Amino acid sequence: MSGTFTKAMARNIFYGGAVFFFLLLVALTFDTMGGLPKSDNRANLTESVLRGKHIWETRNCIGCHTLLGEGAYFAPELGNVYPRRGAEFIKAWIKSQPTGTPGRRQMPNFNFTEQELDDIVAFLKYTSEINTQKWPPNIEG
Amino acid sequence: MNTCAQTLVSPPALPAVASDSPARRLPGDLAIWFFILAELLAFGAFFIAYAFARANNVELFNEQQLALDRNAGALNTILLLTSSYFVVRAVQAAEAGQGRRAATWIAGGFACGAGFIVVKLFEYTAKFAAGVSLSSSTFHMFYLVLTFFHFMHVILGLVILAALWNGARKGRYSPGNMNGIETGAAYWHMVDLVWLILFPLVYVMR
Amino acid sequence: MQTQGSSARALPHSDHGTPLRATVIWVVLIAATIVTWSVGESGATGPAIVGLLFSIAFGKGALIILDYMALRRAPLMWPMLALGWMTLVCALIGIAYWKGLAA
Amino acid sequence: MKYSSQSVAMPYFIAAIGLFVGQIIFGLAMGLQYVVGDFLFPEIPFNVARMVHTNLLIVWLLFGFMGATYFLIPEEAETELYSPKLALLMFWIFLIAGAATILGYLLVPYSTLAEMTGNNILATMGREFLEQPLITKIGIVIVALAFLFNITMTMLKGRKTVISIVLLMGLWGLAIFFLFSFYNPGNLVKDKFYWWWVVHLWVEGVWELIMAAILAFVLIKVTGVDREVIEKWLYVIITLALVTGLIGTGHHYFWIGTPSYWQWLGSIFSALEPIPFFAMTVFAFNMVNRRRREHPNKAAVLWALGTGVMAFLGAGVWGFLHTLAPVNYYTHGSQITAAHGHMAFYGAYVLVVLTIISYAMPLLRGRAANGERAQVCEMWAFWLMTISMVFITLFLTAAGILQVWLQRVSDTPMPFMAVQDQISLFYWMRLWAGVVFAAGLVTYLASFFVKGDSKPLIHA
Repeated sequence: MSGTFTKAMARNIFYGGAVFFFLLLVALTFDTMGGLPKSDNRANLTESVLRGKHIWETRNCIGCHTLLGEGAYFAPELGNVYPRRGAEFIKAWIKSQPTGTPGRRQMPNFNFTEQELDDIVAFLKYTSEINTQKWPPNIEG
Repeated sequence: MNTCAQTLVSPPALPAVASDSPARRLPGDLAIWFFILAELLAFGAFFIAYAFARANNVELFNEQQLALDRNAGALNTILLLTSSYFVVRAVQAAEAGQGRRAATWIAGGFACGAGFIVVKLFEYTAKFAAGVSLSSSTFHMFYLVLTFFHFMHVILGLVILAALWNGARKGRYSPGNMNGIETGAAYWHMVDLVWLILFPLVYVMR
Repeated sequence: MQTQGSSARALPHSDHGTPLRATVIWVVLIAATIVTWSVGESGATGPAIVGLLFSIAFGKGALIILDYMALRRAPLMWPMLALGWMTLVCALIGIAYWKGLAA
Repeated sequence: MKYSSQSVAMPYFIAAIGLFVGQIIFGLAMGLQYVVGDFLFPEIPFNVARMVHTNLLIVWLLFGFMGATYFLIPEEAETELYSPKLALLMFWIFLIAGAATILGYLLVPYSTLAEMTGNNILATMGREFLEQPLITKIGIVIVALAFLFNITMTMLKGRKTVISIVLLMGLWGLAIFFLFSFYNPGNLVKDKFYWWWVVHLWVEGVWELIMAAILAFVLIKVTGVDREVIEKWLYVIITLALVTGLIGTGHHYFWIGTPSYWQWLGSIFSALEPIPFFAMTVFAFNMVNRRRREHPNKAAVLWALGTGVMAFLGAGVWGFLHTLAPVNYYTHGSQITAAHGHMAFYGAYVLVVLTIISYAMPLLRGRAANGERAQVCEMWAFWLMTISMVFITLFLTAAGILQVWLQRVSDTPMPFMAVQDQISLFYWMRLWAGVVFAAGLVTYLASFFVKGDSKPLIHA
């Protein structure tokens, strides 16, 4: 067999390639961070939204639902639930859980205060206004 | 599976082809050729993506392409080609046993590559001043991603050339020891090769 | 496996051609570049022009691949892969261009 | 076993298998919850079961990686472990912390757990796969640092092979990128962006280094192929993995509020991500074909080849299936993602850990290989688990295609839950495939207890 194949060269190419592409990722990350203000709806990141996000996290909502397509796939997408259902429906729905219908998927009741419910709605409204490149394809998420 | 695997791991010695050469030989290190293939695939995918994105938006692409600096693009093509030529001469010098002379040729190649960087930086400065960014339009996104991705490759190539220059000055390359210089040269030519498609595609094709 | 000590490699021929050949190829490459640039400056468009552009690009690429990269004397798989890549990319660009015309 | 300190790998492997069993039990429970929605409600709601399922997976794979490292590094470095005591201490800390966390998930409401464990000081919980309480996360960092210290010190005093260097780089990368789990900005887009720096850069970055190193080690051992050859290929494969995988992160940045250019970057680079997996398959088969000895541990060879094939299918093919932005626009967050996730994790990481366990366990038990009957049993386990995983993946893919069609593509899209009812048949089939998988796992456990004429160690 003609040609050469040395371990030292393979190693150098690995280090060179890995560093190169990692730097590229870092550069793109910088550009993304610079561009985010245009798409991430940070203007509406109110105290209420932040409280809502905290509630979202501490109730492990992501364990059943998806948010912008990420999470579990057991329950509906909530990134666009605000335009889909509206604030009042969302609050009423959360309060009425679990349905207790035999054999159906159940959502726990979290005994939220009215303030907490408003915070969750604020968070979901903020999320729905993030520019997601028109995802999901339709209102059903 | 088997034959395929065999090919990848050790390309079968091909039957002697009736030609001037007694044994076909892949110049440089096999590892760099795998890297080059991966890079060519990545660039190829970008080129094809560009072409099809353009097909869906011909007017925008044509209009914004006109604003590009074709003179800078052509000058850079010439710089890269000349740089490649110098590197070929360096490899030939090493092959002829004039290892140290190779250093001079590589220095020439490096200078041309550095010239490419300078021209490109002027081009980028003008573009950024004009408000071109990754998010300003699909065409600009492609223009920046393609040229910047390539730009980074030129920089990496220059680092490699600097290493080769250093090696050549120390007389490291000789007819019996061509692996290093051939490997670096192959990478540098790949950077050139990719630009040869990038230039007509992004700067000229309408 | 392939780690044949390169010092053992006796070279009855050159793997990288002659300086003269390399120089002639450089002149051709530069001339071709000037043609591509003047096409751009002339503002000419159309399928024939694009065909010309990418024929030139293909020719230049083939010279780089076969001579500068010295794959002419490499095991056939390698020049085939590189030229195959060029062919595929140029062909798909052509198809996309044609699709853009129809649109 | 060449160095006595390699034996610290044993408890790690046993814990890994034990947690694997737990993971599958919760997997089955969730499979049932998909079709009988109120199963175990309100005792173990789906979100808790899923958290346990995925967290156990991560923890047992980490146990497996650590066990593999403790087994492999002394042999590669040709020296005893720097501190076997530290390794054992860390084992117990990690096991207890892991068990406490799982019990916390199961016994305490999640929000109470968050309050109890300092989530209000630094909120990091409640994000997919990173649900662990703050103190657990800190514990993971401490265990990881002690582990890396132990391994690095061992390597420094011994031989430095490519395999051990690559493995160590992977492990350091794992620890470093985990630090992003402590960054949880209120800005959801940033939150998601850096969340992927943990998740993607783990499974499609540094874990691939770990996986390739472990696979290379086993291949050297079972095939007798020259180390030089295998190590060169190891470099080529991990180069391809990082070249494609790093910018490939972009395939997660399509629809989360990030700029649109990621659709192109992510599509193009992740379209190339199958290449390193393909190379790994070719590599594994090629090395086995060129073997220079018949290793008595046939089962280990089977696991190794299985890793190559299934990683390529799960991570490579099923990943590619939905990675291009125009396709992903419809499939994002559907059962197709779940299908890919199952086969990719099984093919790449579960199998590589089971490969090293299969190779190392007999040695740790003082024999070159298990007896014929035990090996046959183990190979049955391989086929049962692998084939049922293929079916789980196929059923989920079918469910996903139907889901995407009814809910996303259709002109009259149906609501989520209505669609779920439509595809419940596939969930049932997935559940049955899961039962077969569990049977395979039981067979696997049994293989450790099958008596028979084990192959003795031959000391050269």
